[in-house]
Amino acid sequence: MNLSELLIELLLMPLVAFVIGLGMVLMMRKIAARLGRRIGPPLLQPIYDIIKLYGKRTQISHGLIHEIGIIMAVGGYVAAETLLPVPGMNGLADKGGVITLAYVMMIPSLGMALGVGQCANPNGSIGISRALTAMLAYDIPFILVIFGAAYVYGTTNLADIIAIQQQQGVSGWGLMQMPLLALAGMLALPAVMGKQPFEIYIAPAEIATGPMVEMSGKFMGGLFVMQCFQLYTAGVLYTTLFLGGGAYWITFLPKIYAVVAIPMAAAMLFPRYRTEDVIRLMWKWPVLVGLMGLAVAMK
Amino acid sequence: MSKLDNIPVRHQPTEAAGRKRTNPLAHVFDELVKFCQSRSMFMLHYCTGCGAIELPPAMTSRFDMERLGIQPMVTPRQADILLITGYVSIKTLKRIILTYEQMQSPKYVIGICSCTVNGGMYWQSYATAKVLKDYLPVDVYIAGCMPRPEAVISGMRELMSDIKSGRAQNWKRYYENYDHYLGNQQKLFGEDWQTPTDIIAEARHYGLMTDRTLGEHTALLEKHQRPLEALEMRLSAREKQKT
Amino acid sequence: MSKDLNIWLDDLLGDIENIQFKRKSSRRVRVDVGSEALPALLELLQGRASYVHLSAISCVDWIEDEEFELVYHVWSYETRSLVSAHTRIPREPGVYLSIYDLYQPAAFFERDIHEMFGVFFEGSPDMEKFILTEWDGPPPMRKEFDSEAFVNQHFEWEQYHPQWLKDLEEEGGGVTTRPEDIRL
Amino acid sequence: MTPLDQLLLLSALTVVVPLFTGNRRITGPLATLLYTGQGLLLLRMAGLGYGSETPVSSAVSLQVLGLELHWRFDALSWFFALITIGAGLLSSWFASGEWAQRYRDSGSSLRLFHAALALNVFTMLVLLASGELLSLFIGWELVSWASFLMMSLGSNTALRYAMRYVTYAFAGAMAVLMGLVLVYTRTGSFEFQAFRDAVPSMDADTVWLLFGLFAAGFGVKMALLPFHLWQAKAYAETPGPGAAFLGAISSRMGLFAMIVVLVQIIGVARLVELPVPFTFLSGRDLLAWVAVFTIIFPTFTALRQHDARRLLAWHGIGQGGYMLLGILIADDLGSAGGLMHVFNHATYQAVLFMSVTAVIHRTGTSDLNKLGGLVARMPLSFLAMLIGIIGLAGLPPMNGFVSKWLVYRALILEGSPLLFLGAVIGTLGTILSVYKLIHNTFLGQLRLEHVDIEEAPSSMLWPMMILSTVVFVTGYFPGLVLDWIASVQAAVGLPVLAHHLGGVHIDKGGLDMIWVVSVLLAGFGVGALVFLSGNRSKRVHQLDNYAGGHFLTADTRYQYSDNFYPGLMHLIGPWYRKSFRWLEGGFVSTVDTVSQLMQGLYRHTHPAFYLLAVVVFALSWVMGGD
Amino acid sequence: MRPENYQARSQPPSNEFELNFGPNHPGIEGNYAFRVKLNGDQVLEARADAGYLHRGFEKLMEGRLWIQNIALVPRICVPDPVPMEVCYSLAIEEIGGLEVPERAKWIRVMQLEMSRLAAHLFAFGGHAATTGMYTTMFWGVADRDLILDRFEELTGGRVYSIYNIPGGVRRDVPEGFLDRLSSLLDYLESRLPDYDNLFFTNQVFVKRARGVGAMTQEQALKWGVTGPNLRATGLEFDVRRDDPYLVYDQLDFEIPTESGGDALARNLVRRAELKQSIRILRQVIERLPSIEGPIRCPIPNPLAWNVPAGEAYTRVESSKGELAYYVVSTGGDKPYRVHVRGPSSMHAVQVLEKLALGARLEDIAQIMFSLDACPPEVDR
Repeated sequence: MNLSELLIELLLMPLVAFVIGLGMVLMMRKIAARLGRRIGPPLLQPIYDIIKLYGKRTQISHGLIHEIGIIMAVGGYVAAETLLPVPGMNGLADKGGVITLAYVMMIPSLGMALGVGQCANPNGSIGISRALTAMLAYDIPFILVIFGAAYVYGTTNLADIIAIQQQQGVSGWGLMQMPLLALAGMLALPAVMGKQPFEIYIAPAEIATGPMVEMSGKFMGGLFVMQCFQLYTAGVLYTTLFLGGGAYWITFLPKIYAVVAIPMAAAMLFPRYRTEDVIRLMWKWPVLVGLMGLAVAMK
Repeated sequence: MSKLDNIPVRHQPTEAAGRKRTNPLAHVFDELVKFCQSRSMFMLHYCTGCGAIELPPAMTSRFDMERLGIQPMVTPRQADILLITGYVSIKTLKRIILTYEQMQSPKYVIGICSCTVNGGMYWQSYATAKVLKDYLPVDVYIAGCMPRPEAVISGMRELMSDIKSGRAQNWKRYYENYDHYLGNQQKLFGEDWQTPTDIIAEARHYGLMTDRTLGEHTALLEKHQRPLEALEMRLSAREKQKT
Repeated sequence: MSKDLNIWLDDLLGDIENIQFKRKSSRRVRVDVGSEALPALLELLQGRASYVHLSAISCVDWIEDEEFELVYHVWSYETRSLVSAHTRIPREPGVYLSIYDLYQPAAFFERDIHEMFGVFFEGSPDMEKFILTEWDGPPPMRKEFDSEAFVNQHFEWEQYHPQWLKDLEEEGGGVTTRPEDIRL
Repeated sequence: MTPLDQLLLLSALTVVVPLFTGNRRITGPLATLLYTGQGLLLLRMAGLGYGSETPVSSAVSLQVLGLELHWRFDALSWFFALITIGAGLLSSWFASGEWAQRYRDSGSSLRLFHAALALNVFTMLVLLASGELLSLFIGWELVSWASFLMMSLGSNTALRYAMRYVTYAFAGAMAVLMGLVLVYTRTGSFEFQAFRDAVPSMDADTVWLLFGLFAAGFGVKMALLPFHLWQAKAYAETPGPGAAFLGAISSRMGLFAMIVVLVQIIGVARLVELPVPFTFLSGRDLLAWVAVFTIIFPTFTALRQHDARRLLAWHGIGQGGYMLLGILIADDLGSAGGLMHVFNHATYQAVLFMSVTAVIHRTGTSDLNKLGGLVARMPLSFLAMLIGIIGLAGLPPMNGFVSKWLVYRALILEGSPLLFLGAVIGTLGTILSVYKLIHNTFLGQLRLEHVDIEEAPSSMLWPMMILSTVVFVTGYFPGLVLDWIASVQAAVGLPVLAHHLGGVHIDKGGLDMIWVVSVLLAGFGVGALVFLSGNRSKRVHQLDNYAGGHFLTADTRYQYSDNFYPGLMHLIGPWYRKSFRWLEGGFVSTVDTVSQLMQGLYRHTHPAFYLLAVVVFALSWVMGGD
Repeated sequence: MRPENYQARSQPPSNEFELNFGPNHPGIEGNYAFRVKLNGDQVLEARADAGYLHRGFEKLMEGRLWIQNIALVPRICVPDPVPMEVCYSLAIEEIGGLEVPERAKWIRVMQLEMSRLAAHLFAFGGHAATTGMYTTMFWGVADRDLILDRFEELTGGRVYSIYNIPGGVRRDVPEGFLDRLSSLLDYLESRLPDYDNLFFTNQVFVKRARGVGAMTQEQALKWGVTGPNLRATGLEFDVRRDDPYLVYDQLDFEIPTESGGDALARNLVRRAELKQSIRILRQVIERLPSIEGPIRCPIPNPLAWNVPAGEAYTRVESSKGELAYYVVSTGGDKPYRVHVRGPSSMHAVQVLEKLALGARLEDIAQIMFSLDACPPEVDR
């Protein structure tokens, strides 16, 4: 592949991710609405929200780090998307691999944490403290699952992982090869996406929406954009590891939407856990299942 | 208190506010933003009075305001709409003004319930402020005690069409006539009334100053207060001495 | 059962001097007691007759008598009856004893009365302002404070007199007879 | 004289010069200059770092009791010496400006500080240059005493912990000495080569014994679990630049010795063959698990600290585990990761200590509950700390990520999920605690008493900025460091890592940091474009803030700092209290008793002790010179 | 706020920080504030701050006619306005010696219980929302709306009905109303298992709410706790049964209790009371058609009505607890003094402050909502 093609891919991948992510946000809100016996927002609501937020006339900032934080939050995900292969586009999959991806995905959290910290609002800091604790909770099963997948496939290159799975059709999917690890990943997924019952870090009734407390206008818009990427990344990563990735968009899209929809549907039926219960839960079941899965997979 | 007649009712673009935009794309872009603003309204979760009891029904399963893109938001930073749901006691009015100033423009105020117009049934109460629009520019009033969810939603829709057509520009009046509003606030709360938000600096920053922004009341404010300047980053003490 | 207890209560209250005692119904007893004897009475009611629940303390400003009337409503979960103990204290200086040691809910009511009427309760845990923290005027519930005059002095009204209202007035609509003119 | 001799001589000169210049202002710059000279001399041996096989030996050798002591530099020594001299150079630069003035004004002896720093560098160089086991031991002892001297410059607390360290170090030295005796009885020589030749013929018990003795002895200096309790507080209380130096490199001497003995001589392959009785583990696994617990426990202890320096010092212990873990994997990726982490850790740990010291210099405290919001006043120190914590947490684009990536990748290739998990838990814990560090110092509400403070002086900023640049550049182009690592691997006898400027290329998922960092920076650029597409923002005062619709006032403390991770502590707090504390308590009381005894002994004699050591060494140097 | 508040003063060099719950905060019910000092997530000090809804009702009532005040009183507690009207009317009836017709009493009971249903649905919907369970809130508020429809049919007003007047009620029950009410009750009853599954037996919620804001019965009695909150500590007390008014002594209903005294127990008591209210309403629906007669006793021209001198202390059981009015008349056309004793004046101030002490940040909102405190009752 020559450089210009690669550059085009690198430009396209975040854009595609953003558009798909918008759809996921819409789907999430629709699911919540249907469960609450409501109609829910119109089709283009996520993009209305984002444009409106960026179109605000006055916006307050608490300082340079507040701004840089948001830039890091969005930019980190933009970079992460180029490491995630999608049908027809491998991007930088062979340059970093899944470990790098897992760590690049922490950059937005760090950026947001810095930005929120600058706001000098304890509500935000508490939110970040909870978010980081939750990250500690869910990243352990998540990393375990990544380890298992990388070990079983014998590579950390996501493009290779997809190729290996697709050689054997559906029976070659990670889901079939290592069902326990896939289950552990699915258990950790709601926490990765930060949805109930694992969303104590934004708990409005306790800390008035935590990290978002001082975010206005384009700052808030940045977080909305980040949410699109977050859902997309979680969905695509899971699909890539366990559902055979996608050769064609037509099969790939249903898969990633389904992966995101399952935790969403469950999320609206639960209140939030306390922070320590999040850790307890995450360190118990997904880790246990994941370790069992590893034991089976590594034999 | 200066009479309301002195204040333009609808917004008339001033020189500072109405920058001429020659680029036709910019016009399209402005229209797009206006459209999105009308279709995505975040309202502040602040139950200032008893009218707030009709908001949950309007938001939840039966009337579902999310259909219209209206969502509750928690902090003033994120919100576009400030709903004044009923009477405002003086203690609450201070918080409402604080909250309004913390909101980001374009922002809209909806006075729900009759009490916001003229004190309502608490007209003889020593503890409630009577005419809300003396203190804040109100975009839409929704009458009733309390208005039904349908009325709330129809009021919202009216605001939506006002935003779409660009008529809902009352937030600019607050910057442009800050002296007038501040005067009314000072009359009620005392002359040393001050909020943490520096409205004058903000008006200057965004080019919303008019000759009515500053006046005797703001002079009083500047005399009493040291405006809260942002903590800008600085590398050495020399810059400090410069400022 | 509760009947017996009520009789017993009647006896008990009858024994104490200086109080007037009136049974209004099977569950309501009114007691009038001097201000110096009230704490003792409440202590007796709580300790001997299980009146453990202080329902409310009401204050009435009898401006013509230059007195505040304090009414302590206490309820017994056992006898299922409510004793309202009335006492009067002089309006000036308006100081009385707190019964917080007997009834913890008194703290709220006493604080409230202090705020609204300016009666100071000695021994109450917290006499700071609560509801009227941003109010500089006199205690508003006193009869001499005229809320309407205060409002007319401090607020202006939105002038709202549209044509339809004027038409209605011309037709003689609305309430034209003033209430005081048609007293029965 | 060989370059090595010149280097050592200059280094010794650096010790002596501050003794003469004393408390004058010139001391610091002069020492810095001398370190620069040392660095230049080291660069004369740069061939070692780029694949030259022949070690540079010293012209000096000593005959003691019929044993020949000699010194030489190979790639491993050169690599460590580079870090040592670099850390010494920047620490002394850092300590030469306003800091020195303040230090002197507070009644402390600048002369002693610079002498101690130089002595540390010198003894470390001697240790690194050791050519056989006996000189290794002598170097080892000298380093111990030198770092003790440095630690004892601090407060009384530091002295107490330094005493504890001395106790440990003494026990460790005893263990090493026993190991030496054992080796000598078996081989009749202290030469590395003789030892290496003898290892295959030794029975498992002997190797076990040697392994245990050396690992425990050197583990003390590295603060491996369970010998870690002295380090954090002792380092934390050392005067700022000294802490930066010690934190950066001092405890890595233990790793150096361990590499020499366990990897270079005994060989990891031999360790794998040593079974731990009644378990599935081998000797190597045992040590690897010790390394993993050394990662986890100190990291989570750091999480509970509310003093910035102690927090960092605890992390210093934890990071040592990654190095050992990487080296024990002993394949090309893992050992490269471990070795590279030595360099990386030294760079970011020094930055972090310097940044904290700058904050202390301006505010007078490192108590995380008494700081906050300093980014508006000390933005460059903030930047330094930010780069440092990203490195420490091991996130891209800083260099800490590369070394950790190598370790992780090796663990995946090897198939050790539990070690991998332990390493990841450590990383996550690090992220938590470094955020607390930067949040409580630089973010949040600026306290009233700090409104008028200024940025750190340029003498402090320069070293911080240089180190930050190193942290970033070696993260962007890890090949720069990997070149040296490859030479070290070749010298030590490990498989050599095939690498390029951007990282490593493996068929099954490599790493190219140039691409990753570039795309990350491009992502930030896109993020910035997206951000700038909104209308411009206006800065507001920190009191213009959401407080539930309430007015914030200046006398309200609106900063979340203490007990930063309560949710986590509700869960793991009891563990600290019960098992961990109990273990620690038991250990500490034993050690304290011993150190009380030793303190009684040394209180009268410890100045004499190091003098004695120095004199003995100097004499032997002079005598051997002819 | 005064400028001096923004000038530099000393800042406490401590590990504590302050957090304001409210007035603009979703963790607080209505316009009320709660200021807490915390270390980590532990509450060290909690202070209630009221007055945001203060309108001076008691002062206003002294300046208005007896009958005008009927329109004023329901505003004192927005989520549960009917008991206010009834209690005030009862007081006037007692002072004026009015004999309320039997039918009016039954209608009032019906209205009170409908209001209780609506208030409870709102209360635990709100509590669910504080724990992030928005679905329950959506359902609860939507189902409450159906009750409001019936109110609208009966009284003409959705929230404030202003339907009770001294001496009875304003108008009779519309035709077919009871059938529609009955089918509404059927619907609500069919929804209860859904609520149980979604919320009351949801293990995540149970885990969150158990042990939160727990008080013993002794504490509850000492602090003046009433209503469902008192019953959640195990004391079987209800004004409706133990100090009966209207026709509650002719009705058959139970008083549910729980022993935990915590947020969970308080919610379960409310959940059980839904069932009891439905039961009472069914009895009313059964009995009401058979009770003939007027719906109010004749009163003089309300615009010039001098209620005889006297005083009365009337109590009713509102959905929040014991609600009482102390009304004094000197024989004029306006009350001389009206004192409102709202149940929340205890719950939202002292009890909340005490329960919050030592609690965790996560639980403050839960404690407030589980006490079902209604700030306007405090502020009046």
